[in-house]
Amino acid sequence: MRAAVIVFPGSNCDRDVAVCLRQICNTQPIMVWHGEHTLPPCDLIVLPGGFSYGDYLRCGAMAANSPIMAEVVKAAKSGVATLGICNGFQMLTECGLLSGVLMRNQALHFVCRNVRLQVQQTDTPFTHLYEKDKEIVIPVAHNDGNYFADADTLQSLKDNGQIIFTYGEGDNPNGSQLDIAGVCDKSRRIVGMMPHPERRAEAALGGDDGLRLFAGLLEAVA
Amino acid sequence: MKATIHITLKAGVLDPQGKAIETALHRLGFAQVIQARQGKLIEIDLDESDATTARATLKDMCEQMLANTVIEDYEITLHNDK
Amino acid sequence: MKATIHITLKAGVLDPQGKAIETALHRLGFAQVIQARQGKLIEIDLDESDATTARATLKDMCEQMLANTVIEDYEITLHNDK
Amino acid sequence: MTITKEIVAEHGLAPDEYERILAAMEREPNLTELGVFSVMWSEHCSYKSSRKWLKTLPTQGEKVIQGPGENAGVIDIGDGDAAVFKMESHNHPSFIEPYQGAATGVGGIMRDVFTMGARPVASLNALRFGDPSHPKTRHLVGGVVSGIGGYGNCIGVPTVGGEVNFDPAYNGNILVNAMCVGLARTDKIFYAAATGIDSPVVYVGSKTGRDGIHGATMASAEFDDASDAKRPTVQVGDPFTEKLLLEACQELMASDAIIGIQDMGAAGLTSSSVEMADKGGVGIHLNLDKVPCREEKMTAYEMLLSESQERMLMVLKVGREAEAKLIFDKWGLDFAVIGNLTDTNRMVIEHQGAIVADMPLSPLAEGAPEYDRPHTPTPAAALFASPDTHPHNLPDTLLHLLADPALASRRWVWEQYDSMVMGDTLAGSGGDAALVRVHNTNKAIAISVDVTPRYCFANPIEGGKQAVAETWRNITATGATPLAITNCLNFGNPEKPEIMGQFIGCLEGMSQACRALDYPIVSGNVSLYNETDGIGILPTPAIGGVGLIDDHTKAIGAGFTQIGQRVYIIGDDGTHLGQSLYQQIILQNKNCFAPPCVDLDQERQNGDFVRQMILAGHITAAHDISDGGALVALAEMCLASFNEGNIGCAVDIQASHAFWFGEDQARYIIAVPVTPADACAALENEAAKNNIRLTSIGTTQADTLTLPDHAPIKITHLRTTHEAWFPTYMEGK
Ligand SMILES: Nc1ncnc2c1ncn2[C@@H]1O[C@H](COP(=O)(O)OP(=O)(O)O)[C@@H](O)[C@H]1O
Ligand SMILES: [Mg+2]
Repeated sequence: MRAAVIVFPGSNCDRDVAVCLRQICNTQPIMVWHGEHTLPPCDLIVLPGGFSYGDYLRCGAMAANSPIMAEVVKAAKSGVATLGICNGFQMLTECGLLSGVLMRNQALHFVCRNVRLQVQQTDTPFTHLYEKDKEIVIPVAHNDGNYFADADTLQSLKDNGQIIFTYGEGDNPNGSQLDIAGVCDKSRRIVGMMPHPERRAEAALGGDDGLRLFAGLLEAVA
Repeated sequence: MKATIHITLKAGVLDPQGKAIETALHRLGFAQVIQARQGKLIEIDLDESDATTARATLKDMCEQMLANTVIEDYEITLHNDK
Repeated sequence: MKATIHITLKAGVLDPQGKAIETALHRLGFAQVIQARQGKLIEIDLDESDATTARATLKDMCEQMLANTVIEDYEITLHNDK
Repeated sequence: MTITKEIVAEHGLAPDEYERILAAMEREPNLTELGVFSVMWSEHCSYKSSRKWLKTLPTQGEKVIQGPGENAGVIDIGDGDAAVFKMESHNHPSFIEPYQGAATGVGGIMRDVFTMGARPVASLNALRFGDPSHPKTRHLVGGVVSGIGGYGNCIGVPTVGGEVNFDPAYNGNILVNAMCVGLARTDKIFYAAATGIDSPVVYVGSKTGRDGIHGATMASAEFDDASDAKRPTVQVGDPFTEKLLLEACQELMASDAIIGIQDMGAAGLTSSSVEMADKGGVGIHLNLDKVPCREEKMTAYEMLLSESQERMLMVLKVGREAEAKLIFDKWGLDFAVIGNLTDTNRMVIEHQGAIVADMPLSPLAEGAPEYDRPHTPTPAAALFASPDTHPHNLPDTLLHLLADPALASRRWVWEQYDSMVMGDTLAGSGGDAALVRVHNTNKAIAISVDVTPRYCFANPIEGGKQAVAETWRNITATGATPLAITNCLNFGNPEKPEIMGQFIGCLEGMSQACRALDYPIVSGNVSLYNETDGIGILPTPAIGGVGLIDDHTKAIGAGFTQIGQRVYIIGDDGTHLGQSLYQQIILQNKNCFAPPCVDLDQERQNGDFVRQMILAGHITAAHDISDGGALVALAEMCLASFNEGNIGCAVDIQASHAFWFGEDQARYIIAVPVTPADACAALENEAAKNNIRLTSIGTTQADTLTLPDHAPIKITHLRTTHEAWFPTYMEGK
């Protein structure tokens, strides 16, 4: 699997996700600077977490306008698997690849902790190694992860099985509607999620619930 | 030309910050507060003296980046230089 | 009574958000932008029909909570109900 | 403009200090020069009250690469790796504007660390607030915590630990101490010294504004007739720019273009250029017309004294400017050659075609005043005679203590910090020391920040010893070897002999402990005059300790991992209730009694034993006994049990309140597997051989903590009790 990680000024989980991808793919992913105008050929695009542009204005808004994002949108629409983690999820909604928006957390605080997640859909290249409805544990770390969409959008997400991760019962850290932690587009090849799978990818960091997502991608898209 | 842009959440969109302000004001004893909403204020100095061009440019900025038009409305006010 | 409150950074205080917006606008090709500053916009619905009282109450709110007067200025505008 | 007595006083300079300036200058200084002297000779920059005593601290050791005197201390952690760390205060700004004050405190200490070529890998903080019921406290806690998180989370350095305390003594003076630890290669450490006549002096980072120009309200008003509104002295932090500055500096540091580098912290351009030139034994010429400014018509005075954040000063090798500029351009940061080194040993400042300052360097730096202020030792406090005649119900007492602001869980605080970014945090907040892996290796560094101000107040020497010993114990309890410390010495007004006595006493205690534990001091910071309306803070010498474990898989935590394991106390029985939380909270006795003594030989002996046994794999959980005593420590081990499981303990000994709540030092609680069958016997033998006191107190069990003759306490109940106070308080309920 050839993976490309897009690096924005202010990204800070780019290395973390690269470490995880290298472990899975046995090669270093391609790190692509936001100012580039071309995207190297790849099977997976990752928009990493962090504070692109300091999260100023709106999280992900300025990153979504970076030169490279036009290429990312094109590639994603042509079927290249695309994963937005945390700040990356915010970018995917900002550039319209995913519906909804991520508002300020209900408690108005940054929150960093492990959360329980339900894997709602296992028929995506991202989630096929998980067992449906079984709880996994993955950390979150964000200020703006409160998923919001209008009623029609929510209904269509439900109808099309696009809500792929939800927070476990009683463990919603941000006030997200329907406990949404991650969604995909209709093609099921573009995924945005607030939890950080790369932070739960080895025993020393508490387990490998996150690693399975990348392992699944390796099988599905390589 | 100077401009002020108000960016506000569309009606019906969740406003956690506004809600929090409302609750905090009530807690401080400001019972008269019926509702509070929070938006953004962006002030821009533009090297452009024609109002029509300025307004069109600012509209572009809002559409492209300053506002997320899925959830936000924007309103541009121009101020003439003194 | 409805009110709009503008909260802006005092002159001379660093505005990282404004600066980042400015840079991003330049990158998008809006070379005309000389400066951008970001502030907050708070809209409050007040159960109060007397303008003088309303203004005094809003001022209290700003001083006590809405603005951080060490680094921010505020400006209150009242709108009559239609 | 002639310099009047009033102007001298406005600049915080004493009349005799002004005489020294006249002698050094051999003429009357102009206002700009006076401004430069005033900041360089301020307590903050010159350490004039403390320098004499700081020199007595032990700073040497086998692992020390760089002791005090640079931006941060550096120690060798093997394999060509170095740990670079320092702690600093941002007390006053945080009281005025808690969010920005704390944020810029974090930003400042990170710059100190990455200036030296290190990548910051961990951030910690030590916070003291006033009484929770004081009207300002809640607002200050909220602002400080979100400011620390706001900066650290954005720049992407995990915040892995710290401490939060409340005491009315801090009502008017909160303490915000931030510590940063970075990692570097031992052959790629960068220093501040500037050498090479004609080498270019380069300014990088953010633009200069009129931020934090203090002590000079009058003077600057005269200089700048354009300004109307009163200028705020609070600086706003920009973590996004600092992240770019960090990456750009790291990129440039990979080359060999840099001769010296120094962040612009307190007293900005002035102190950074004076320090660089003075350390290199050269002169410096700056042209202020080249300084990137964010405001118009800035005067030389303002540019020299501005404390705008996210800026650095570098001296490059001649001819390397262009390649360096490319890097800073890429990251969108200002880059300007603003001067060069000279052979004059003077600082010469040019602005708008005129020389606006021309001053000899050495009086500004090592020639600054140094005082031996009068001091009186703190009188000995009486021993507390425990009124243990009517013992309270043990479980109730425990629950009461765990629910008190002094001991309640700090989860509300630490969950607002990103503790996991960078992917190497093996243990964050909630245990004894934090453990951060050295990327791509099996090694981990262990870090802990501690001090018990009430002990320091009652007995500065014992308190100083205890602060050092507690970090040492916390690090030891993970299995790591403590290597060196940094410190942040927060005290009241040094012009009062009793405050100076506290200062000297604490330093004396710290020194004794550092020597006994082979635990040198490699960096630090002093914050004096923490006093409002004549009320000083408790003496608060915060200590930040750093240790190393070669194989992190051998490290253990404080939480119980399995049921059926034997639980022991290592060290003597608890006896000492003076200054304990039991005395203060349960007995409601706030009198100032003597704190526990620290027997440093016993510390060393017990700690070395615990560490050996952990590394040999005999111990599965360890926690030191500190605030609250043994029963609180035991409860904390239940609360921290593996994966937030609910592993409790069946206590099988009967003991007094002093045993359970005494805060005697040099003690730990450990858990030991009972299989193989002779594991416990082996450990007991080993302890006997080493002359270590070991007391078996119980066995781990599922779900409850039970004390003989008392109803069991459910761990879930213990947890709700422990977790409740902070969030409830912060919601203002
Ligand atoms: N309490 C202390 N113990 C040891 N060293 C100290 C102490 N206080 C200050 N120092 C050392 O003195 C030097 C100057 O400190 P400081 O002015 O705080 O540094 P900076 O200029 O980076 O802010 C530093 O090298 C620091 O490590
Ligand atoms: Mg420094």
